[in-house]
Amino acid sequence: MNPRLLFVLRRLGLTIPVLFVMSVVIFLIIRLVPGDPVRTMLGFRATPQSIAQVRAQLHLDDPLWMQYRDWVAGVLHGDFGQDFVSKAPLSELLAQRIPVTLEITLLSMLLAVAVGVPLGVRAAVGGRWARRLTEGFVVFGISVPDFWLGIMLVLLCAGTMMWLPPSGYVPFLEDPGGNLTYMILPVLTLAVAEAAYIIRTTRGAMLGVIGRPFIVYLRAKGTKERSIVYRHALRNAATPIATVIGIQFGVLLGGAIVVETLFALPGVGRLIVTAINQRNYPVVQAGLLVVATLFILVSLITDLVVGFIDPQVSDRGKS
Amino acid sequence: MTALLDVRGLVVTFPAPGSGLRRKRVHALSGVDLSLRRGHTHGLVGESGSGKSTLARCVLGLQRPDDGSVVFDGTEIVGLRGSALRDIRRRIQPVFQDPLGSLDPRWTVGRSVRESLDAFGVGSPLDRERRVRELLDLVGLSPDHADRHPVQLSGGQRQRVGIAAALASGPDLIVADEPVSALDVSVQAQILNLMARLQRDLGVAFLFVSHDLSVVEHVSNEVSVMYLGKIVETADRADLFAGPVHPYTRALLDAVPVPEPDARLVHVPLSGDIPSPIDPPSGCRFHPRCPRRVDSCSRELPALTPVEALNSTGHTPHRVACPVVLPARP
Amino acid sequence: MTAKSIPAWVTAMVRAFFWLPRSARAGALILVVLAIVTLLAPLIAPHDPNAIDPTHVLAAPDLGHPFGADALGRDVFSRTVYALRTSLAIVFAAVAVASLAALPLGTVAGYFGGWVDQVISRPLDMLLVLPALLLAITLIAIVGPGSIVAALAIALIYLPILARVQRAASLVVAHAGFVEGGRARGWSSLAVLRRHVVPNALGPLLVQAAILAGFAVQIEASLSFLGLGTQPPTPSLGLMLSEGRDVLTQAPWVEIFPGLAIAVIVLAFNLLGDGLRHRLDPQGMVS
Amino acid sequence: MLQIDDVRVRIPVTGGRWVEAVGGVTLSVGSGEIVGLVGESGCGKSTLGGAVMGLLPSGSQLSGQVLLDGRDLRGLTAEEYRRVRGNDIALVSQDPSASLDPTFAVGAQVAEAIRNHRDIGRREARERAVELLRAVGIPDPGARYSDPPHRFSGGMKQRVVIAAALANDPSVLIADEPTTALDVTIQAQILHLLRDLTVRTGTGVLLITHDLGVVAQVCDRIAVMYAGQVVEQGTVRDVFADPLHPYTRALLDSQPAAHHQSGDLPVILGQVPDLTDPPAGCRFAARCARVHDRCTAAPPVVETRGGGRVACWLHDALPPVAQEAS
Repeated sequence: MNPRLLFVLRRLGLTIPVLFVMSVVIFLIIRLVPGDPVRTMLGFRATPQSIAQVRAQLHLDDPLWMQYRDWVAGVLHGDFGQDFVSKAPLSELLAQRIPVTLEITLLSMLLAVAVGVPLGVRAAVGGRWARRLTEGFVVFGISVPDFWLGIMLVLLCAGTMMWLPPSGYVPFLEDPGGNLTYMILPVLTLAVAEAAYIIRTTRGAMLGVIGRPFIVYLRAKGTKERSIVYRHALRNAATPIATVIGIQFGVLLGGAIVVETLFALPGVGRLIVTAINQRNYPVVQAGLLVVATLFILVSLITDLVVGFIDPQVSDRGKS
Repeated sequence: MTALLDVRGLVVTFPAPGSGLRRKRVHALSGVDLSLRRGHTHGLVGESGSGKSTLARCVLGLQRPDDGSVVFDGTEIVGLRGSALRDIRRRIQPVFQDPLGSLDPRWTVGRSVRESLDAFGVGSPLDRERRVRELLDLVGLSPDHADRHPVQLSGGQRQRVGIAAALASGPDLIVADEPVSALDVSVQAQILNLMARLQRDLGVAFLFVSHDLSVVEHVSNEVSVMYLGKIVETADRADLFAGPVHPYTRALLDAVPVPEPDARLVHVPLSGDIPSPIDPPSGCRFHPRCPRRVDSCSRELPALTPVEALNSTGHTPHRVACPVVLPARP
Repeated sequence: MTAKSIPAWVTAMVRAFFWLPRSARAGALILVVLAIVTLLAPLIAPHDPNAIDPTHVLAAPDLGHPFGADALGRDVFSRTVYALRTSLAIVFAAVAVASLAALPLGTVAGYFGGWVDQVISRPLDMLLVLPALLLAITLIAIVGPGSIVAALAIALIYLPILARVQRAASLVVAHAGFVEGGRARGWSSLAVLRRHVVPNALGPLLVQAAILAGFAVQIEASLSFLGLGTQPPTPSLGLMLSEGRDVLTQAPWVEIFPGLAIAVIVLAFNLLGDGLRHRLDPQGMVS
Repeated sequence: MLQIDDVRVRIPVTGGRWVEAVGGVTLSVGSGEIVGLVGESGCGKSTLGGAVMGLLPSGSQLSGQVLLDGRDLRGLTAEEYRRVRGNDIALVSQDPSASLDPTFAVGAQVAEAIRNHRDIGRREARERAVELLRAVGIPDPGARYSDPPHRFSGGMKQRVVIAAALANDPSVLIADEPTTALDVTIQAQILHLLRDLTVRTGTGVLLITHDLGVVAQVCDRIAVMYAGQVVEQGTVRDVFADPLHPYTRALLDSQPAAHHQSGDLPVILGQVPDLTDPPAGCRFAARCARVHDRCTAAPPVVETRGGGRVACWLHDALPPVAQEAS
């Protein structure tokens, strides 16, 4: 069989047990809460009747495997259960929330990659000033906590850039311009640290590749420096860069939780935090499931991309 | 005289790199017999994938074979554990290829040389210190080398330390895996001389693994040639180099660039690549590259057979695993 | 005035300090100062961190209140000092627990390989399936918020990362000649692990732990900021930032100083980690 | 044709010090000729190769002349030198696995060597690359064109490297330990291939190696390097039959193959001098069995039979080499 196709199939096959274990862990959350989760959810005023009613509603009295089966079956049909507080179906809630989180994370990642990769390359092959400046930016981006950077940006806006809204949200389809304006600060907040990591990784990977013997051999063939840097070295450095982008996507999803809270954006992250504080377990589960699945999909895509860039990876079948 | 070391039918496989459910296996050794007499040096030559290093590791008890036996001085060492294994290890010691990698960079030379003395609890700490100085002197280093670290020594000095460490427990057999291939020719000569002297003075036997035929020819009493997990020919050193029989041995000897311009390479070199030990060829492992193959070579795995007619001098019978080149059996 | 009057550990520390590259010395120095500040917090903080003072509500920085005062008139400097103490304690506990667990797991997985490796590494890899902060939040969702839970959550995030680094390092050392040599010289596998593998494989773990310690401060602050970490009234950097948001425009000092404190700690750990990386991880096993 | 005249290379090391890796080497490689440059590790043989290729470590200082077909390469700009590399002088280096870009198809790496110097289309370059792969003995080159390097064995990879190096019919090929990483039977194949191809095209080869056996087998002439200097050169036949320099003799004697029976090998005692501060006189003097008073001064370079040269006081009765050697 074609080794690349085999690689794709094998990597897809590896994702299934991961999804399974992840879903089991998230499913178990509500069952692992110390004491009776229903009592915790309803508070101390709960009557035995209401407790029994909720237990029945959540099927907590069924055998565990049956509960899991029903939950997964529901999720696969788009039924995530009900919001415990508002009684609204969770699928609608998630349909509103997911695009917001996706928009922030994807925009931040795009910005970080667009800035980080070229700067990282310059930092590796450029002169002393290129190196100093990028190093300074990397130290800044990595040291400064994202939410504090967000707060400082808000402070700056309040002082000088009054036209930027400090918080709020409109859906893209209602008002594209307004939507993007609301996105500027949150995206910037997340992208700075991201860009710093990508610069650092790109620089390190490029330096590693440029020290390898095949670069000398390319020079000995008379290959132009530009081609050595951008065609050969960058392609070889792409594996660690793509891997870091994949891992950092997880960091972004975490950062989105904080940034959504900070800028009052109605995303999945804020949904989860609010739900934890309300002990609204069905919502916590649905939110975590969505974010974890997103992350697993991103990891899958990164690995596939790496496999296609570097034939050694796809041939070996090891990630 | 009985053999000090007797290896019979040794088979070793390990999982091929990579992952997956039906992982292939590397066939490192596929039934190997070898014997080594007390105080002799047995040279083991072969190219990559021949399994010569795996055989060395089995003898050292560092690799557990899938099948076969390794008898050392009458004791089966396959499957030994605990104190019985330690007793044997005291008598079989290794010298490795990379003299830097075989010494712990954080330890002083003295501590490395003392390592087996510490393990076996030989003598008092003061005795051990004295023994370390003796050993260093024996391999041509000065006592103050004991306080240095490996990075402060040259390649040749490090290998001397490696040899001193191997000698510390007073072994009967030293298994030397490519001990001089990381060294320059002039340093290599010093180490080979040292090993020859130690053998004369201490009567220690060597299993000498190398890819370099010239070195093996220089040091060995008997030589075995390996190809893809099998020994194809075993003989006294002089017999083997003067009258190689197996087509692979002949090709290998022909391929060695000798430093004599008058003996320029005129033979057509052996064609083709060495096959991977993951999927070794059926029948005789060498048949796809063999200039003398016949139809049956791809089906039958030839056994190592003694050839009385070829045994000119030594006590070791000349044995060859190739039915094509052998005279028909009576 | 003889050398004997100086305790051995002091000279060892000084030697270690000068063994570091120059930039890492800065990081080490900052951390030593911060450690002293937090240990001596009651002596250094001019006020009780929780003392409410209605006369100083949102007071701007001055000599009595170098970092100003917050919405309840509490001294921001004193609160920052005590919050550092909380944060560093949580971080230290988290990284120590994770490293101590990762050391044996990673060493054994890397050295023995095969099924031992699978049994140890596969479950740990599963922990990496959730993004770090999400993993912490999942744990908090189960157990409920608090400082100890935050520390445990951070340890849980770091365990697979540190174990992976230790595994890689011990895998490399396991193939060195002197490790096989140690066994051939008559030592048991366990003794070889202790004598050769652990001492030679420890570097990358230390580097990774130093770098992760910096980010642990950020994670702890994020959790507290979300109300999922340290609970009031215990002073905590994240909590202070969360509380100060409502008064951001009137009293920015309430936000600026705790945030700077976080940035400085992360920076210090990063400098130290990078310096250690140069010295202890020449093969670049820490990513 | 390559002419190296009194080339010195100094490489910066830590502490503001310099290593004189190459200390005044004069050497030439004629068309269709294979010249073996032998020496032990650290003797500067690879650095000399780097000096010819214009690929020395940054900060290195180079003096003397490197003439390629009468043109001094030292004055070239970076872009001019790039046009020479891979076109007029090519390189085959030690480890074929490390010489090829692991993410590119092998055929594309050969085609790249062509397109770096010739303005031809992709398709034409591909066709030419397939031909080259066939010429170096890659079976089924059309199909294997698109395979990445790791699907080839070490010997096959070295064949690919040779194909790329010879793609533009260079005047001179620098082969730096081209078979050291290979097994003996594969080494024999590669040496045969190298000799056949270069003799046919008239490409001169500077074969850098530590293995006197390899030199004896394939080279026409030999130059022996010690501590940055060529101590002896001449035809392979002359030098092997009657080495004049004590170092050459010691090197040949310490070859195990030269002693078919056991017994101690002659050794060279002592250590190579520290090249951050090379000794003033003969650099081999401290280890030489035949050292005497005059060796503290730099030895004369004298001409031996058959156009060879040796730098040793033992032979100062021979005629000195003219300063303007051509």
